[in-house]
Amino acid sequence: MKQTLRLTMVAGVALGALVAGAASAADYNEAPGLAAMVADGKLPPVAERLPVNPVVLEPINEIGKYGGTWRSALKGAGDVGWIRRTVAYDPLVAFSIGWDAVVPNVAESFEANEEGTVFTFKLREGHKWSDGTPFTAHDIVFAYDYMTSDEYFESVPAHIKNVASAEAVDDLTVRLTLPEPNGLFLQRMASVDGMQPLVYQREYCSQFHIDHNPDADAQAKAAGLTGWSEALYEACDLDNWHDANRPTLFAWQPTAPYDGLSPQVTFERNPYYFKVDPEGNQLPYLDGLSMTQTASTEDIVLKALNGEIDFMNRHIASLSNKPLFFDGQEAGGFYLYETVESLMNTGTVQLNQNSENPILNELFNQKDFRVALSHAINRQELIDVLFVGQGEPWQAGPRPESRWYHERLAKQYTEYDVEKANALLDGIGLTEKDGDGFRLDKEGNRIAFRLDVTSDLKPYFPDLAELVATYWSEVGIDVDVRTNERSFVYETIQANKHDVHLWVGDGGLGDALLDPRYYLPMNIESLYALRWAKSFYDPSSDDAQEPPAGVKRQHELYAQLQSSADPENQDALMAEILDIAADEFRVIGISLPPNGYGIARNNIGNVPNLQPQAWVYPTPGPMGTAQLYIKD
Amino acid sequence: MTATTVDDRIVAAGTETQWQLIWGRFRRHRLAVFSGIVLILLYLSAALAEFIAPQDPHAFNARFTFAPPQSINLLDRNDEGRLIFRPHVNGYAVEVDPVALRRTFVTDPEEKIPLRLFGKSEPYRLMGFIPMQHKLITVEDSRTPLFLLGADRLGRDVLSRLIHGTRISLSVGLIGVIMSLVIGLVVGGLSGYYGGLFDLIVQRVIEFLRSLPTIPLWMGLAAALPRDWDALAIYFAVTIILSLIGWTELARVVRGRFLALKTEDYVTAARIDGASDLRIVMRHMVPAFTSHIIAAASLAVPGMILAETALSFLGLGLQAPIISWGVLLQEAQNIRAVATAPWLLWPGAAVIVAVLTMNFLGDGMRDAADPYAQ
Amino acid sequence: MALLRYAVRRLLFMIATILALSIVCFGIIQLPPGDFLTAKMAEMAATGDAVNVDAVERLRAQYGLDRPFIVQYWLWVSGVVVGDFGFSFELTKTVREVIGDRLGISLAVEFLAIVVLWAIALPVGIYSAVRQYSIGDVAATIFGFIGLAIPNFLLALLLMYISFVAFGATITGLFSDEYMNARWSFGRLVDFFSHVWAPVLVIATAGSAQVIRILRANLLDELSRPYVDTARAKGMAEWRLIMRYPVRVAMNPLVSTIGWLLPTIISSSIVTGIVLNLPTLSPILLRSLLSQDMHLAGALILLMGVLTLLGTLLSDLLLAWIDPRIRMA
Amino acid sequence: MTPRETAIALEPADQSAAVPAPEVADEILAIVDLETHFTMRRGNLKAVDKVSLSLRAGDTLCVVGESGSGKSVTARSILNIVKPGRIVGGRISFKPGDDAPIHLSDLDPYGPAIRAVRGGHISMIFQEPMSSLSPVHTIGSQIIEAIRLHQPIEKKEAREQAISLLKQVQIPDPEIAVDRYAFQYSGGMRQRAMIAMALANKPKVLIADEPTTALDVTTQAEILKLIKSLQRDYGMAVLFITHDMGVVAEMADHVAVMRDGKVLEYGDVDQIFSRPQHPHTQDLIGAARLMESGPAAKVAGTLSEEPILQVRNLNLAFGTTHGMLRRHRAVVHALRDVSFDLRAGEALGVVGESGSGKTTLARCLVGLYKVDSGSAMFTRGDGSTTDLCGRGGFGDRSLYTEIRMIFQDPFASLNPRMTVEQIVAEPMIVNRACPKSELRSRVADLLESVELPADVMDRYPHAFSGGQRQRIGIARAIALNPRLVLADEATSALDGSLRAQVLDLLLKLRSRLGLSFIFISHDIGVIRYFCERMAVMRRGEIVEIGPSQSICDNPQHAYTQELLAAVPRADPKQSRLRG
Repeated sequence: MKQTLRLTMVAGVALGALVAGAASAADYNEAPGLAAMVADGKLPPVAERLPVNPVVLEPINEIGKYGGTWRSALKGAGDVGWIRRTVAYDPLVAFSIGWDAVVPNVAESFEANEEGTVFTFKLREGHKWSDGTPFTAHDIVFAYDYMTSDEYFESVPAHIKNVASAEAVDDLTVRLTLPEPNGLFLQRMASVDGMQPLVYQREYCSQFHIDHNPDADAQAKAAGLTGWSEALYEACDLDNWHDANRPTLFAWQPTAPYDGLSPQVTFERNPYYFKVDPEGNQLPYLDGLSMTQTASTEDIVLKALNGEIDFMNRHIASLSNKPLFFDGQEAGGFYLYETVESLMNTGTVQLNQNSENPILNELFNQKDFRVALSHAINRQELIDVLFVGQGEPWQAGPRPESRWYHERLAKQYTEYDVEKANALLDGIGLTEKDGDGFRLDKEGNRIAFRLDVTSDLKPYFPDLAELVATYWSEVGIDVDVRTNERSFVYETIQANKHDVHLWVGDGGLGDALLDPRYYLPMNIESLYALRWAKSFYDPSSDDAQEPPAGVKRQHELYAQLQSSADPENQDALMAEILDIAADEFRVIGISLPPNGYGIARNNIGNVPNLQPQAWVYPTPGPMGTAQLYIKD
Repeated sequence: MTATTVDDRIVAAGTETQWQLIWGRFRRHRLAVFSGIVLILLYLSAALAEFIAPQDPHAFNARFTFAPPQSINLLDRNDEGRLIFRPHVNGYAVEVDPVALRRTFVTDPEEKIPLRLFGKSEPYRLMGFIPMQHKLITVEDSRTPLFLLGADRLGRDVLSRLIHGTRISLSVGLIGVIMSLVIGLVVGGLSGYYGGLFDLIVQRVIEFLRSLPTIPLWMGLAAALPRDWDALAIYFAVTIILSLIGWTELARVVRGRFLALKTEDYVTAARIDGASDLRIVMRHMVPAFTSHIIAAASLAVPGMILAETALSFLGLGLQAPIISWGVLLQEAQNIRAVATAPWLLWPGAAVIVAVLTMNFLGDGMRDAADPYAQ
Repeated sequence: MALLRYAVRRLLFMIATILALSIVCFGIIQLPPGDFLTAKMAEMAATGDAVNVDAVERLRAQYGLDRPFIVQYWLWVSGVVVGDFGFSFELTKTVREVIGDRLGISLAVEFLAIVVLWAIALPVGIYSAVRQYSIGDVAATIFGFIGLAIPNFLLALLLMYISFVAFGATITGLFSDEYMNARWSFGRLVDFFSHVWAPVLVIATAGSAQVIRILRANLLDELSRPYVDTARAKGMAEWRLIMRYPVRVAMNPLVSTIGWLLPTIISSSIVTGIVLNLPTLSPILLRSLLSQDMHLAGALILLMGVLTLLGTLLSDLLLAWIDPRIRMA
Repeated sequence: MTPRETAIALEPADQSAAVPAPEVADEILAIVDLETHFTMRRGNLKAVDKVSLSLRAGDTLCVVGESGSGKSVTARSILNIVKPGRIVGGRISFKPGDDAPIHLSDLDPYGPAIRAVRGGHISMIFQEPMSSLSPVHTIGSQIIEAIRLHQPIEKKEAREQAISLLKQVQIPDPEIAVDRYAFQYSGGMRQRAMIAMALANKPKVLIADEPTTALDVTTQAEILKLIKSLQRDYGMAVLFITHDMGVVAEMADHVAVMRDGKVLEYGDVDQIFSRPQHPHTQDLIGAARLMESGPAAKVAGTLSEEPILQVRNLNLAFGTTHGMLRRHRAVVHALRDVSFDLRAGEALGVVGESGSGKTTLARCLVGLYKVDSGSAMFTRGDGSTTDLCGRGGFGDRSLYTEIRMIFQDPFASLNPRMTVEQIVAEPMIVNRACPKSELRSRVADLLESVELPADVMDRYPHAFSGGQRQRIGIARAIALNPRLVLADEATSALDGSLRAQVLDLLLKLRSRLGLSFIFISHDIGVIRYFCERMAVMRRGEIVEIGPSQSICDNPQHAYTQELLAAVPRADPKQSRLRG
């Protein structure tokens, strides 16, 4: 099953890319509303609005029809992620729907030099912003100039940080130069942050820029902002949708902005959108989107059950809600589609091996201790209780569908064996116990540590933590589980004050190369060894700590991988990193998450099944949401 | 004229104490009496939670997640087919539905699990110190399911959790009110007895505190609790937070009573007897408003119970693994629970019953608080 | 004239209270560990979105969050005095804009709730006092108190689910999709009332018990007063005289309850507003508290406190106005 | 008893119930065998127990009795407003002349038939004019309502009528007064307004339930006069309920004496006063007349010339603030230059109407109020003197062993939560005046000296009647063998015969213990009976002071004269209102 799945996905992508390349000018069709506007002379004809060489999007199922609104919901004022996933996934180069290739998108073509330091993107001739003005290389350069300047309001996204310079070779060609080779640059450009350089229309956004408008600072301060930079950021940045006037390249443009106040955020069709279907119909099919802003998840659940949500999985598609939606399908006129989980684990138990507590630090750094605790967990029972038996015991290793699947890493030490665990613990000298049966450390104190857990990411986390604590208490280890509010947990881990951290397992599918945080300590989220990770991503930091040999080797290998442009070489390097990860066994996993799901109304066409679910790959964005349509 | 004239009929035996008189009045308020009985039962079950709860409230069971409630059948047919008294519940046939991601439970009429009163159980300590080996209701084989109010998402017994939650929830209210009472008595008493500038300041402070919107205040305070406190400390801190506002109402009542009593003739009489301030307060005033204070306090308890659930709703306050009604309701505050496992709402019913009965009891006590009023 | 002097003195005192309130409000928001930026990062991590860590220090300086409490407070409160309530970091709007957008509808919901609250409490309170200790009294009292006893969020959730199952309608929000961003019209008004009943019911029932209790106690006192017998001796019909005399008198102190009902109303409207997703200030308050968006949260709490104080003042003045004993004595 | 009277005023306790009421000429209201019961916790209270009465048109029937005699319930039964009690037997018939009699007791108490009678044919006024009027409606609107309930006229016309009614009851500026509220009226005006309301529909019968009990004696005289004259103008029959034999003598044509829900005696007023049959009637009349004599004969021993208390120029002003609005009112001078001497063993009476400052004076003398200026030099047992109103004054609590107080309200002044023993022992405990072991026997002695049996010690005050409670209060006052007793309206809450008993007890104690008294009362009779000297107070000033008898016989000050003239005499022959 899993093998087939992977093959079909690859095939689908190959076809899509092929068709995209073979686009040809033809008689284009457009939405009736736009046609009327053309007839009234309010819009130029469709052929003039499209680029000379539009992207031809091969539909997942069939050619759609025009009209309709896609209804979904936003949770609170900070849910810009859903807009990014639905409206705003149109980077220069994009992930294929199967997440195994990077294909041209806004860029007609791209090329890299051999070292992987200079990347040249060719834009589409005649590509226009939603206000009808031409989209050119200068817009991208404007964005880079602002983002790499010291004035940029937020901090610089990682993929931009690495760009030394951006230049417009001509109106349609932009060249990005990197300070050092980066083998993952195209993937980063295809990721969820890839639209960052494409949202700053120079003409519109320069009015907020001090270089172009001397009054910009005063105007910003008059509006209560800290300065022109914030004003520019607020108006134009990818995360901000308050400004309905900003021209976009996306399939829809906002009409009621997302400012945290409008009860409903709406979008309408961008008449200049650059994609067509194989029959030459300009996309998108849907007239628009409407997203109800709500503070309550239950409100969204109810709307979904009542058939008021057309296509969505965010917030509501939890494991515990599945029976509810399953039963509600008929009444609500929707069905459940499946998504491929990109997470490789339901829970990664990260013993802090850079702990400030010397006793714990010493214990956690002993592999036998970690192995013993792993054997002490009854994973099958956990799966039965928490996931209704779905999934299998799994360590922190890539998913079986992944190109980098590593069997030993994934499956070692997963069997439930209390005897073995006790033997291992005895073996490292933890033989003394106190009156309650808990083991004592070398100073004669009970081995006890805290696990602060938040239920905000996964509602089952507190339960999972409790159960793990129960199992560990049976081998004489005392864990004090606390359910806490997320900002507290976040503060603790940032300050490296945690004993243990529980999170999910990122890096299960295509994001393994970009975010292998659980395979080697390499970023701020590698919370089992934050100081070692710092020695990799921020060596100058005071907190950075020299890692042991194995981790050091992993760091070397990952550095090579990052600067390699050759996928085969990358795979080989990755395999070696994972080998070491399996030897070192630093993160304890629980189980492989079952596939996720989402709900789609029966009359929504071209809904993808088995699409990967991730953030870097902002599901469902890479499917090309412009092809969704409402059936009769 | 002699001492025994027309007037000198003694209308009653006249030896009833104020509490006997209060009880006599209180009994007329039938709703309050009924509420009192319900509350006594509630507090009893809180005290005897370990004995009454059929199961360990923390024990999970992978096979019975979201198992629906079993009903108790009192009668059974014996081997000869005659109906006999043999209380039992039926077992379940459990199926896992991997698509819908749930277990489906069908009552199995063949599997009969007999119930026993005061049967043997695992040894435990009642109220933490009395060693016991019997429980109110047991099943013969401890592995067979007994979920009289159903099971939660981890297959834990809702009834047992509810009973154990009673302990925390009812005591949060009680301890909170006691704390409010101490503050309220001292502040209200001083302010009412001495009056003047102190009274003025206290009145303004109370007015100020009452103008604060409670939920944000609780939220801020609850979020500020040090995280490395253990569960018990958090529990006490939460009650303190709740009583932070609660005392104002009690202080108001105490002050009011003081002001009213100060002008009573018998208090003046005590002053003319030469009694000291302390004696006047303790001997003459305090007994006169004890009943009012108890009534006011009993009316403050339900507010605390509700506040505890509200804090839990907002994700602040008490957290698992502590079991309180608020914590239990937190698990029920989603459509999934309402739609597919409505038995998780039983703690809500418990809250309603407790709050209603406490209100009625308080009303009854207040009506009876002054048995000498005509 | 005396009324005016009284009002002025109360107003002066209120200003002092508001100042104290502003310190407490700002303090409450500062109590939890961390600040707006930690909260923001934590939230992004929790939705599975990536966190942009480097931004923190820079933004912290930009927003002035690295300054001491007293400085931050001073900057904020000195703005408040001149009508500048600060800036919402999260919504990147001035607090005034945010509040202006939502205040009207919030007040409308709360006002309706008070109206309904009285509509429930008056008949129940009157009935249970006039028929003290009868079965009807018991029934009316239970009915009146049940709303108090059900936790607000639970009642809201149940109403939401019941209306979905029974009528196939989601009653969350205050408007249907088609009216959500529309201008006011008759249709929108009808739509508004088809939604607003649920939150109003939840909020009203939460407070009605208090009013019932006071009304009942007052009325029991008044019913035994001689002027009731006077009216009876005039030959008035029983219910008419009860409504005209003791009820009228017992209502007076109730007017002053509006003031202290407000905190209850506001608190329950926060919870209800969140569950039922009302476009009121409530969800914004919760969110600003959780995300530690301090100017906004501070301003909202302050606003609620001020509303409560104003409500108390107004109800006291109203009482003085309607009760001749106070107005003219 | 004459045969006719026997037929009407029954002794129902031992006689059979069903004696039919005879036809009486001009009878407008007939009550036959009325039984009104109240359901109490401890059973059924027969508040009215087979009462039969008859009221003739234009006549005044006074029903007299002490509290609890059932006189008020009888009156209320006529209009059937006896909730929570109920009429369980008998018949009340209203006979409006030409028309058929209406059997009021058979009517639905909430029905329209009886409502047409209430306020229409039969009106009623009550004891407390303040609380009997709605505090939040204007006087006018209440009268207008009474008019329009029975007459189909427009509001405007009703208002005209209301104004003219107010004029008839002699309320000044009726056009303005009609829009005023009850609290803006004085006590007498309120009762006038009540009367105006009762007269609104020209009733045939006016029931007046103790209408003057709450009023000062001068006001009482005015109101009685008003009722009398209106009765003549309207030709009404009046059923007048009172406990005061003096009022009876002033008002009545016929008298019914009630006790314990039964009519003891009925008769013509002259006959009742001159030849009372029932011992209780004799007691009542005796007690009322008792107050017309002085104390000298009753107190043994001679008065010393040594003053025990010298009061000089006491002044006290209250700057009162009222209500929520805290509007400052004009300063009230509660005491103005009050000076007097009290000799050891003497009783000085202070008489005055409400607001005269007499109670304030008492409270100043026991340190409850601080005076603005003046002194009250008290000679203590050891010969030293202390200024009771001075700074140090009662800082020395031992003063309270020498100066004691008896309160007006025997219900409020005893802590209901303490037993009699605890109450009486309290002053001895706090002053350590008695060893613990002897407390109980000392309390028993004290109870005996106030003529209460010692076995009541373990009971609570609620078990006792008013008179008994007052005795307990007296026992408490004398527990410390005081030298000066301040009695603040000590007998005002007691009805006639009880009042006399308590006064006699006090007289006995006074001579036995050699007490000095300051006796404060609004009742000049009581003062005359108890005190050698009296001071008449008005608006904080002593207007006249001197020997009681000479003041009563020959009052100098106009106010004293007015006061004396207003006191009703318990002798119909002296009545100024009749004839």
